[in-house]
Amino acid sequence: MLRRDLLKGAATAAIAIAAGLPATVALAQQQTVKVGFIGALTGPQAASGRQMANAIRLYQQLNGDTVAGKKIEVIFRDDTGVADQTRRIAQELIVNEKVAFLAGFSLTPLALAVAPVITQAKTPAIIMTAGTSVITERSPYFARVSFTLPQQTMPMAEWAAKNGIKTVVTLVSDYGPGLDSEKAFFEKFTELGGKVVAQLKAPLANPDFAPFLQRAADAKPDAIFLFVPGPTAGPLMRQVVDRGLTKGGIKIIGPGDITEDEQLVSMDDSVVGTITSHFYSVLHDSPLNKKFVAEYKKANNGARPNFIGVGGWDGMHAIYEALKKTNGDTNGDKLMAALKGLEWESPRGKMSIDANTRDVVQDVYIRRVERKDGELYNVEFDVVRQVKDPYHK
Amino acid sequence: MSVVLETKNLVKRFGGITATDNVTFSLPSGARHALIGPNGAGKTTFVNLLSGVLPATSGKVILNGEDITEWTVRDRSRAGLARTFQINQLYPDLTPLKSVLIAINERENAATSWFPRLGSRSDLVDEAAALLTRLNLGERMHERVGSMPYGLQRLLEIAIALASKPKVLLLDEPAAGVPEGEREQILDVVAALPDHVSLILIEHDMDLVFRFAKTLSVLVNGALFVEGTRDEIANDPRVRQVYLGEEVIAHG
Amino acid sequence: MLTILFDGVAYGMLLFILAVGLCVTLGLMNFVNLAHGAFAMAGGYLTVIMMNRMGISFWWCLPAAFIFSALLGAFLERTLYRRLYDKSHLDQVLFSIGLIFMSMAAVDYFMGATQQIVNLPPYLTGRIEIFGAQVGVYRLFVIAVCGVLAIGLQFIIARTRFGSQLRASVDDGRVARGLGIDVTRIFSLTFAVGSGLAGLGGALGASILSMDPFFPLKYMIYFLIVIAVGGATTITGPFFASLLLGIADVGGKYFVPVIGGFIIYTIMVAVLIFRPEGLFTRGKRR
Amino acid sequence: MSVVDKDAAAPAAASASPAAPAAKQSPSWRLLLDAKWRWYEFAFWLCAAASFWVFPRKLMLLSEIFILGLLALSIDLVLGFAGLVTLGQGAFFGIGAYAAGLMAQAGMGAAPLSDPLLGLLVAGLVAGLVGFATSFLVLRGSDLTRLMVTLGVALIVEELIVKFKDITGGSDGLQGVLSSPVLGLWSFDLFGYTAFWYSLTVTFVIFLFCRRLIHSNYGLSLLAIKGNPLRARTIGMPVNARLVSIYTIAAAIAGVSGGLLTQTTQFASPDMAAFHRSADALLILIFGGAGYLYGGLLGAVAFRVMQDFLGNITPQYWLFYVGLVLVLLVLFVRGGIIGLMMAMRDKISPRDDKDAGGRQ
Repeated sequence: MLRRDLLKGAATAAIAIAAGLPATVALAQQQTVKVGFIGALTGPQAASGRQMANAIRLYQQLNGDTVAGKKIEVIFRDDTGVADQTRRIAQELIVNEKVAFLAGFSLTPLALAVAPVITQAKTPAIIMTAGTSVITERSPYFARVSFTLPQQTMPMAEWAAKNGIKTVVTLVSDYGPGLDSEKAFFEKFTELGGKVVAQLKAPLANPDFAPFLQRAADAKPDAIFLFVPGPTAGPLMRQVVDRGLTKGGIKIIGPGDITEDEQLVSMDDSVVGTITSHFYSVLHDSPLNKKFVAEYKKANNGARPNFIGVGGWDGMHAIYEALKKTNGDTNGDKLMAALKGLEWESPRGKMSIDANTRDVVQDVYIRRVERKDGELYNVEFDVVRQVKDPYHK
Repeated sequence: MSVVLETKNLVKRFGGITATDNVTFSLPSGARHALIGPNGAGKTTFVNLLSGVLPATSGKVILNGEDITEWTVRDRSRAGLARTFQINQLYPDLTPLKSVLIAINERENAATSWFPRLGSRSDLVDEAAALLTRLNLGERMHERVGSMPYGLQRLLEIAIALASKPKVLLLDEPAAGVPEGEREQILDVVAALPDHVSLILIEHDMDLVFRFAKTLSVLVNGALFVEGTRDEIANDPRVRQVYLGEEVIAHG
Repeated sequence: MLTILFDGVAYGMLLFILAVGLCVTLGLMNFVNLAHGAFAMAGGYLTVIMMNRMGISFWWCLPAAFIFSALLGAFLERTLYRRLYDKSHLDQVLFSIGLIFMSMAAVDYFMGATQQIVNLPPYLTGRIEIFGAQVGVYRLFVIAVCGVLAIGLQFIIARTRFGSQLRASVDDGRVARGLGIDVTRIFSLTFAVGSGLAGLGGALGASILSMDPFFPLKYMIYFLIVIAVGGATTITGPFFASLLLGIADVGGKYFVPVIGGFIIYTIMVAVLIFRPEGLFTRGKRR
Repeated sequence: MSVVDKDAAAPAAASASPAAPAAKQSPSWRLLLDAKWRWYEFAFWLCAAASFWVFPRKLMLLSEIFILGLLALSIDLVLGFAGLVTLGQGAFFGIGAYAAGLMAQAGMGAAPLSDPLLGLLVAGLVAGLVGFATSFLVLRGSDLTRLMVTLGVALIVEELIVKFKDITGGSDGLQGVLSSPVLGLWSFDLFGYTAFWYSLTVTFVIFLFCRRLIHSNYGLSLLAIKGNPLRARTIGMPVNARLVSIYTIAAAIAGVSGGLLTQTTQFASPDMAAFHRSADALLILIFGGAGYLYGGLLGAVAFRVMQDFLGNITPQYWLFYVGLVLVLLVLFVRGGIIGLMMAMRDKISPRDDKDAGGRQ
């Protein structure tokens, strides 16, 4: 009896050891793949960095942190929205942490600043926010999952031309994305027979839009096309409404940045009726998006995700998928090859990374601001399927 | 005796107040001249006009025959006009040696040399040290000026003015506020100034004035009230009246 | 045309309302309180919380913002600022920047980094026509508040006993104490009022500028420009400077948009070249 | 500086420099001592060089610290020694950054145009020229006036950079800035080896220049202006000309530091001239202690290390602790980090002359 027990015990122990050994070996073999996230977590752009970071954490929470047998570790770094910091942090992450991917980039100049580093180091960088067309052309190791402004703007121009808008005043912030957007709108809209009666540019640091809005109003257009960066959009919309432009029958149109989902919550009914074209609305009707929105809210005190958050989510997804394809190989060229042509279902809808340009291809929706269930939403009512950036060759 | 410094119809107005009223004045070379007058008579304003700290409203200031009315403080200083201030104007964080050396450097055009180290012009440093020693500051030439006793600071004020080897020296109440014990030292220094330096002394203290000055001017309400030798002024009843605080008698 | 003038005035008044509190602390107390914007932010966020989260009327928010910021100012004055009155301006700069950093991080922690927009009651939005010009009701309201404030403050400083005591305390604290003035109390009170005004400015500006944790730094330059151009020794100086800057900025951006971004800075530099102490100074400062 | 006087007062003061003909204990000898290298200065630069081996993972951060320290040093020249406050040093930093960037871009990464040293020279010259042109704006007015005028200049420069898109790349910045190898030998590598030694060497050389400048008769005349401009004028000093000269020199140095940043990071962006750049540098200088030459460098080290350390712990709220440190430092210490160090030294070995701190 005793002997049998002893034997049994020994056997159990042996099994345990036998079972345990490979486990420890596997543990030793299971390397970590590091992803360096660089975003503006403080400073004027902090809101965008937070959205990305939140979405990345959420993605890992819902999808696990292991891909192809490797643990994915995201290192979060704050560049405060200053380009030379972005560049330094990128270099440190690559050299010290040996990250397989860089990701994030709140603004165009921040992304551009890392172009030489990633080219030199052959490290893929996933752009989760920045939206100027030119970025992906500056390094073969850039891949974008966010959007480009021309991509978002052209459908707006088409919709405007088709829906009885004859004259438009454009008002954009005087910086890369703003000018991209202005140019794209102008080209498409005039091509389709519309007339842009004035092209206004406001300085980036500009607390009061009164003179520009007044000029726009004086031109008596059918619609005003607006684009300003995220943090300025709220105050601008407020001033647009205060000036009574919407009451005078002038339509407000623009890319979705101006009625961005997170800020839309705190706006009031005066923005109802604003038409925007964009790739993402929290109200997008798909099971994946419903789940994404619900989980995001749960994790962040009920705050809504917005298009930047979706960029973070999809960036993480692209990283996971690419690693699956390379089976955990972190060679930069192989990862880039895996990213090219990658297609997936995002909370925003179907999307892919163009195999040639490494830029995002996605549906762009035409939406109208409406109040639903007591909250303001961008309600999608039309869609242009699988839009590519028009400026890439 | 030739005239080194003169003013012609010098006027300074601050808004509606005339602080210097049509003063025509001349200072012979080697003079020991005192400028006295009751509080608010415009003595300091007059010195500020002479040294260029304030611009004149009208009139002229002439130094060695040259019209210097439009000259800057700096140019006047380089032309040989030095002054002290009623309220110390020193460099509190530097040492007396450096304070004096700064003035000597400017005089010798050595202050723009940026490569040789401080002290490499030992001739200039020695001169500064000698000047300080002469003024009984030699012992403390490496101390921080701001921490020195007030009397010594007043002495340093004079030393700095002397460092530029002036032809005319304007002393604005050199002994003001100095405690009794340290006063003598300053008076000795003033008395021992070389003859070729022409001197204008502003002072309230009549003992000091009469001990030191050979000639005097009395300013009242910004205008020259009376001028004369020490004895003439001492015996002038009008001056007494002014100093006893009686009703001011208009000039002329 | 008139509308542009009106917008310029309104923008100027917005600048004034933001800067007037600083005018009190910097101009009257000679304390370089760069953290002024932090007090404005406190008032602004209080308004956001009261209106958007608790649904309290805008009319209650304004006095509440004033009182809250004033209390905050009084508290900080008692505990911290008081110890810095006799330190150099550079130390004051360092200290107040430190406070700004802390306030930014704290607001970020409690309120998040997202823009907060204040939604005005409907009767304050929209536009009415005056003398043929379309004017925004809320902007008109801001102008009115500023006018009242400027006159009131100028009256307090120039005409009341408190004002003269304050001026005496600032000019020479020792002498003022000798005259039996409670300098410490006067300073505390003045600082509290300055902070309160900052809070009120934040509350009034919140709906036009919107609030985020970066507010104190984002608008710091504008406060300082107003004070520098207007001269910090009076209330009327910054008042007229704000008008000038507002009208020039709005007019410039309207008529020559290409150089819009330069106008306000160029005016400041030009003014300071010709009037280094600002356009409207109360005599020479010591 | 009187900091040094105190050491000279110590009996253990080292022997006179052999180069000086002055006899021991003579006044000239005492003055020459000012310029003598102290052990802690050697220690500082040795530490700076040794950081290469101690923190091999932080080379980019270290290069950035040297560059920032150099910028702060340029402010120290005008603020700590001539007593002029400026909040616009970022203007010259930005101008230098773009000058060096455009040079490198024009040369397409090949010598001679893309030579980094040539780029620095041009950066310094251009920034110095602009500094000279704008120096006349800072001669009048109060501290606040100067702060705002210099800030205004910086803001205008930033706007100009954004406006002239064709040359500067506008708000997207200037890309493709490739410098040829330093001296034709060392190219800028991914690990930051070259960047480290290059930045350190340039910073050190310029520091030597500044140190010499400060410990000369010229430097003494600057201290006179800072100490009492009225007195300086009345002894015949051309105060304005002196201020113009030092402001120009400081602008040139700021330009060089901007050029360094562009070359080591391979791009330039408008925020190199932005308000926060000027403000950070001023903050760092006061944090370190103005008027000692080392304040900017020490401040840069302390500030950036603190930021990096806190930023890694709490990327979202590090700013709070930085603010707290600033507040505490002002409340309890006079004269920044150097003031703190001197206070500690005085505590360990008290000297009679307590107030000899050279700061204003």
